[in-house]
Amino acid sequence: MNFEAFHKIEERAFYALAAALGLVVLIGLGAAHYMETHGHVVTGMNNQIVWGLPHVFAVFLIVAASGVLNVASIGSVFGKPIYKARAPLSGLLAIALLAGGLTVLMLDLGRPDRLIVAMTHFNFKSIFALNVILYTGFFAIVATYLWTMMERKMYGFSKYVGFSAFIWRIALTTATGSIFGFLVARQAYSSALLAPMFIIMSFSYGLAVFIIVQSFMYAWNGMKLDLAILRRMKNLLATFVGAVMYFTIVYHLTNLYFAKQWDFERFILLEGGVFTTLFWVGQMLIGTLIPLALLLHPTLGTRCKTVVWAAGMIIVGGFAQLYVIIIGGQAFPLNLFPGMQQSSSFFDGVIHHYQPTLPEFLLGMGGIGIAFLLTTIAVRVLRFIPQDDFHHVSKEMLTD
Amino acid sequence: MGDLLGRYRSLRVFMDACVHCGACTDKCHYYIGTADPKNMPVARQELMRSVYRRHFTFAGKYFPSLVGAQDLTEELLQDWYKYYYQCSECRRCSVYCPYGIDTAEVTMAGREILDTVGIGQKYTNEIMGKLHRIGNNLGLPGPALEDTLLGLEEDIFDATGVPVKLPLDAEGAEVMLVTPSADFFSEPHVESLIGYAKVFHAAGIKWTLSSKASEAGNFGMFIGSYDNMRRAAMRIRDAALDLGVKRIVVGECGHAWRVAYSFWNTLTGVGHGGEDAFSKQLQQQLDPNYPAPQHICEFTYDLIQQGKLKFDKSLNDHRTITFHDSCNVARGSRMGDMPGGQFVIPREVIKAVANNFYDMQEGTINEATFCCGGGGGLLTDDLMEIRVKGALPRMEAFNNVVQDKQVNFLALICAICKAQFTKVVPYYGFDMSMIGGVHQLVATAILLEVPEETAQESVASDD
Amino acid sequence: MSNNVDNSQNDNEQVNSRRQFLGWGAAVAGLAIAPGVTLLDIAHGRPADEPASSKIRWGMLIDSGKCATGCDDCVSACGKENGFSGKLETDSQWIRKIELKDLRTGNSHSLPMLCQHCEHPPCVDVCPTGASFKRADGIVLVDRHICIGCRYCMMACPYKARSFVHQELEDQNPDVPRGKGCVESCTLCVQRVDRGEQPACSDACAAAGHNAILFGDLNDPNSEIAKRIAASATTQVRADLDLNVGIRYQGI
Amino acid sequence: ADAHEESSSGRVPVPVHPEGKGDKCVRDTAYMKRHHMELLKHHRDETMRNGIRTTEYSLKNCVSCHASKDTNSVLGKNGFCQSCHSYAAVTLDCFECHASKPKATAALNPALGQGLKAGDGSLASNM
Amino acid sequence: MSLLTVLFACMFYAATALLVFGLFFKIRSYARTPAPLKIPTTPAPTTKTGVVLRMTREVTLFESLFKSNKWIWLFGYMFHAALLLVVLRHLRYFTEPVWFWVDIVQPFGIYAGFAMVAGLGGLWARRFLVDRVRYISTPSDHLILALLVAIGITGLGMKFVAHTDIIAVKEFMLGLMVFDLQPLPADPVLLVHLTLVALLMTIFPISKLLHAPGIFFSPTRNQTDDPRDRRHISAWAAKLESGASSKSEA
Ligand code: HEC
Ligand code: HEC
Ligand code: HEC
Ligand code: HEM
Ligand code: HEM
Ligand code: SF4
Ligand code: SF4
Ligand code: SF4
Ligand code: SF4
Ligand code: SF4
Ligand code: SF4
Repeated sequence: MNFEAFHKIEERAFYALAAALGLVVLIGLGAAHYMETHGHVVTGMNNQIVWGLPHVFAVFLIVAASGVLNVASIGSVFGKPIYKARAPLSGLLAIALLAGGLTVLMLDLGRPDRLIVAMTHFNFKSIFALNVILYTGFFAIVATYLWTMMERKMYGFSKYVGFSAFIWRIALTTATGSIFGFLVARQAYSSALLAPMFIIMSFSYGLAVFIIVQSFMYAWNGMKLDLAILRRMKNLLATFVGAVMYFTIVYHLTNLYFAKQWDFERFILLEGGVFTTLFWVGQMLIGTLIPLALLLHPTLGTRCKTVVWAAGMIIVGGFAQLYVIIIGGQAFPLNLFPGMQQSSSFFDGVIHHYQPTLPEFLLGMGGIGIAFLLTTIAVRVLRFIPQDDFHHVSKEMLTD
Repeated sequence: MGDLLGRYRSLRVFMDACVHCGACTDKCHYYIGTADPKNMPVARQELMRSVYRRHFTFAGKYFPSLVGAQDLTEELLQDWYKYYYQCSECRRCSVYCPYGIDTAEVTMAGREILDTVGIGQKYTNEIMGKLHRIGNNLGLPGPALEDTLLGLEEDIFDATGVPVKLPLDAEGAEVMLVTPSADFFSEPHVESLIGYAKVFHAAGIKWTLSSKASEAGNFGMFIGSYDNMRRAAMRIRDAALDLGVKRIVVGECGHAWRVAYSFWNTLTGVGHGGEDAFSKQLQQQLDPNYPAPQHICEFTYDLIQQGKLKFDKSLNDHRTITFHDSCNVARGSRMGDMPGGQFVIPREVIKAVANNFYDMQEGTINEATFCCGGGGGLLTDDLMEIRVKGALPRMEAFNNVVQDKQVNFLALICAICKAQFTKVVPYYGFDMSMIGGVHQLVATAILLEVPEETAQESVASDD
Repeated sequence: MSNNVDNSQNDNEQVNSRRQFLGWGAAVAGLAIAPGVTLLDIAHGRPADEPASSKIRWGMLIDSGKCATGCDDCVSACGKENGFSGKLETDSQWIRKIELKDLRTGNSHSLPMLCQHCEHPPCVDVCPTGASFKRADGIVLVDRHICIGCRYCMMACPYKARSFVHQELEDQNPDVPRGKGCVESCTLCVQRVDRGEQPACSDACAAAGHNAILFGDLNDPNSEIAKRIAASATTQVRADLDLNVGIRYQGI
Repeated sequence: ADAHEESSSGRVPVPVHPEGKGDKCVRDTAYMKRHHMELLKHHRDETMRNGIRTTEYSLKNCVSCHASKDTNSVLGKNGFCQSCHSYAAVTLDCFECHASKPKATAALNPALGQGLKAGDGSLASNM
Repeated sequence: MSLLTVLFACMFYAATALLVFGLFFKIRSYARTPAPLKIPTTPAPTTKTGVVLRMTREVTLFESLFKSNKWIWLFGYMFHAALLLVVLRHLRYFTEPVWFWVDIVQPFGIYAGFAMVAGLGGLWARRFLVDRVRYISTPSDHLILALLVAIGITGLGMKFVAHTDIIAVKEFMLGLMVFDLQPLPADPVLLVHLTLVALLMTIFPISKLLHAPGIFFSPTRNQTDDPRDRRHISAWAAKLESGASSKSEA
């Protein structure tokens, strides 16, 4: 294996970056503290929109975490060498993004001080509890996976661990999707399509994040990404984006033709104000069509910059998509009495409104900060190749 | 022992602080090479620590078996002798110890104690004797030295047509070069000497060697004796004062550079920043614009930076080079003005004069470099077995780049490394000619202005 | 009144000795409740040390036809009993009055909506910690000692019956502890029901003379509620979800 | 009533709190000192999950006896619960939800047998 | 005043005296022993600030250990970080009113108790499982680990199994500090915990636990790498020069 693949990040830039990210994280924690001491009144969330911006961030990070591991899976499970060289970075990002996402999720709880309760009381019927187990397992498996990749004497196992990580990750995203998919009560959710859709979303967001991080690392070290590699990755990305689009269309079509969720569809697609805009402009235009055009463009598509821009747009589109799914889904009122006009002091029968506030946003950014802070530190620290087994290592190297 | 404890804080702290954590255990090349558990750095310290415990700690006095304390018996002394001469004082273990416990310090103390009880090592002591009598480790007397240098001047002229000079005892020169005596006649050491000379010549700097200070190496360090070390270093001071030089440059030698860099100022005032009369006497003479002492690589690197040297890199194209960080340079001293300069500067010099350079695997270079296996006073044929085994880790890493990158030249900046490797590589199936100095590469690629009258002579490569 | 409690006694004995300690107190307490019980003819007060029984399933029958437009006595009674006002948008509302207008016929009527105390409650299914739970007698509660405030149950409840406490509270009713960061919903006035009284809302409705809310044991064929459900057409809201709710409606 | 306050010479800071009403706690004082949290937690689960409503170990009962005469609360600087808890730096978040003051109605002491009669629906805790 | 209280009070006074004086003398001897030569393990910082930074990294992150061996680092770090939290958590027994930040640490301290024992478990396991480390382990290494594990387990035992009266413990401790004895609860677990702690305090200055102060005096870590710019000379070495001629006789 080529050690030059593990590149060093330059000293000073590292500290500057770490300090900047650290600040973002601190601000995020501060925001969480503010939310906790004052209660959730200081957020835009209320009894109608119970999951707000923090959940958009958290779900994005979690979904992307699982997707970013794709790169490693393609390397280990499907044995593609160019992906193999990137597997450690991919595993690292997976852990970091998941940690960021979970932190946001946890700090947004009404009682974050009861974390210990969440870890000792399990209701196994709850898909959420299942997720807690899947997340913890994900950490463990990916960490083991990283270990097998970094430590030579374990390298032989990396394929098997990689495979279980792959399976685990599919389960994890399925379960994340099912958090919504099993909500029978709500028009927006309650669909078996959500689980596969989340999986494919995770592929697309994850790869986009990976491409951006990777290109930053290359730029930092003054290196150029090989064009052939770039081409392969961007083709894959385009495929994923296409697949997400396909699923989105099918999802809305089933809603229209089979589930007879006319009103909800009219809301999202036509009359939903900010949600409609986010759907068409954010998700479809910025997150799907423009990136597809860029990626598939015969000349533009082979430039590193274009691919990074496209990836960035896919991420923006991803946030828009999750915003529409999570918040749009709640904004549409529950219909308890079909065929009747409903009104009450508790906002029955009207579109619920949600105005995100700064602390929520800062908390979300804090999660992103955590993810990238962890990545930055780990990339720097783990440049040390484990010393213990030099003996073994070199012998193995001879036989390479 | 009590005396040493009182004089060296390092020893006192190191005796107490080790927690037997085991971090250092697999870091010593002699342990890796011999698999003898007593070669684990901590075990090596333990030889002394057990005695320390017995005599200087409460637990050791009253519960010896609990803490593994023992009396200094004849047998134990034998072990001391054996294992304190199986440590090349390379400090690799010190890098990894959480408290920076430096087994080299313990080894030195151990050897000093052994010396006082009369169990000195022949090799080191003989060499010290030669140094004190004659002025260099090889026992090369002044006139012989002069002959050698003249011979070299002729050789260079024959090869290049350039009258490169190797002045000896030239008073009023700007630079005094102190270099390991091996450079004067051993292969491949001489090639580097030629390299230094060419550099001085090309830069047009007046320089000289000194017959009094014809040895940079300081074996006093190996037995950790402050007095011996100081006595050896004094010769340099005297020579510098005699010749009135403004700068002192040290040639390619690892432990020499450590002593020069880290200790000369302390021992003899070769350096800057001294406040006392003793050091001021010399320091007022030295040029404050340059570090004192300066390493030949720093010296060459500076000139390269200033554009004063011209090279044809392609002259080194028949070589694919890797670089071995000598342990004393890597972990006991520095070059340039930033920490870690000792790793950058030699590599930059090599890259400036050659096209094909590859590093060995990370974890075996820079501060993690493996010792050549012959340092610390072990460079004697009596210890051949341990020298071969101790070179194993380095050789493995070397072999990797040989296989992967077709490396055929191991560039060194240490006389001991050169001597050790030329002896040892054959055991590992490599050719002696793969070994050479950094300035040997410089010598190959440097372009000298050929005076008109000799212009017709061709420039030949040097090996 | 000497009772020197021995450290080694287990809890059961504790309870017993405690009763001795209380002596006549407990007995009087039992008696004090009795009149109320017979008067309202709903249920019998359960002894304080007896757990809720699965033989019982508490429920309500709400007659939308009787529910008066403009009245919200049940809502304010609930607030009073449980200690909240529902003034802020983010305040809890365990019960709310919904005005309905049939889009085809133009008929309008109203009804109170509260936690339906589902037999298969989605809120309980999704709760990660098991804080949401269904008591043996069918009352769905949040154990706010282990609720982490994740609000997944709110996402899951088809009736929007739950509220999240967005703010620090003060001066809670000692009988109804509530606090910031947890999710809560109608407890079917469990503190009253356990004493043998009926919920504050149905009480208030009766007091106002509307008698739109009938509280009782759905499992007991002799109870009035069971009889009425057997006799007349009642609806479960969102029957399509098959949750077999404990709150039934009439006249929607 | 309290052992440690007697033995204190005044130089050692000790938690100071009002004495409880009546002459005995629900179990003996030494036991309560160490195990009140177990009693409370056990009772909490019994009440919550099973609807067991004995008063003996109920928080309301504790508060009714231990609320200070001055502030009518178990919290506050010298409040019964808080004095110890801040002394030992043990969190006490119960009173974020539970009333820290006894109910204002009728008799305060359930030992007098009226603790079970409640539920007049008044928001009586603030007085 | 029970005999027990007096006994433990004496024990703590004695242990504290041994700890304080033992450490004082040890540290004094470290500080007084000269370091005649510049021997920082390079690459080393060239400035004082740099050295402080390096030392901080060593002490807070165990940087060298990390470079050396990830497993030992993991367990060692877990143990030490947890130990720190546990000790901070214990400050509540010695301060009144409890410092606010000690209050903040409380909840973490509980997890730390487990982490500490787990970390120690890992460290201990390697003394059995890794040949190299087994070879260098002496009985005392095992005993110190056993001692710390026992302290941890009795502590956790008090927290989770057999509660003690920590109010009384605090009164006892505060009492010790002002020489006004307060009764100590006679719980066996507490007594074991305290005895072991006293033992730990006693052996601290005479065992390898000296690594804690020692690290700050380690010349390979605490020296600046500036021998060419500043003359570094120890008192006894300077004597060699005094009166001596500027030139040697060689
Ligand atoms: C009948 C009145 C009464 C009730 C009810 C009662 N206590 Fe007590 N409690 C006392 C008395 C009296 C004392 C001893 C005097 C004192 O220290 O205040 C006491 C002592 C205590 C102590 C020890 C205080 C100390 O100074 O060491 C604790 C802890 C305690 N009670 C907790 C509780 C808890 C928890 C409950 C509820 C389960 C409770 N008490 C219910 C009367 C009561
Ligand atoms: C977020 C709100 C909340 C917090 C915080 C809380 N409780 Fe409760 N507690 C409740 C609710 C709600 C009930 C149920 C009351 C009922 O069913 O009548 C309850 C009931 C109880 C009961 C049984 C009823 C009684 O009055 O005795 C006990 C005991 C109890 N809690 C103890 C505690 C203790 C101890 C703490 C602190 C560690 C605590 N609670 C913290 C909300 C809370
Ligand atoms: C004698 C002093 C004292 C008094 C008075 C006291 N407590 Fe405590 N309490 C403690 C101590 C000490 C602990 C911690 C015990 C431990 O962790 O080993 C504790 C723990 C608790 C816990 C468990 C907290 C946790 O986080 O594990 C609860 C609940 C509790 N107390 C409630 C109360 C209530 C309610 C009152 C007032 C009625 C009260 N306590 C009065 C000393 C006291
Ligand atoms: C400045 C403070 C300290 C530093 C920097 C420090 C650092 C270290 C390091 C780096 C190790 C080796 C790695 C390992 O085995 O864990 C170690 C081991 C150890 N430390 Fe510390 N330590 C400190 C304080 C303490 C204190 C206060 C104690 C005791 C109460 C302690 C107890 C131990 C023990 C018992 C070991 C040996 C573990 C074993 O036997 O495997 N340390 N310490
Ligand atoms: C004089 C000093 C000490 C006293 C008085 C003391 C007392 C106590 C007490 C009373 C507890 C129980 C805490 C509870 O119930 O909440 C405890 C727990 C504990 N103690 Fe100590 N202890 C002392 C020193 C130490 C030391 C030096 C260590 C570590 C080396 C230690 C490690 C622990 C641990 C790990 C716990 C369990 C976790 C926790 O509650 O924090 N103790 N100690
Ligand atoms: S100084 Fe070098 S040779 Fe000596 S014990 Fe340490 S690693 Fe081994
Ligand atoms: S690394 Fe240091 S402390 Fe650990 S065993 Fe080796 S010498 Fe001792
Ligand atoms: S009190 Fe009765 S009538 Fe009035 S709103 Fe409520 S249910 Fe209807
Ligand atoms: S109505 Fe909602 S809160 Fe009530 S039991 Fe059903 S799902 Fe749970
Ligand atoms: S908010 Fe509380 S009750 Fe609701 S699901 Fe989460 S933990 Fe369960
Ligand atoms: S039963 Fe009680 S808690 Fe539920 S709505 Fe009626 S009054 Fe409110």
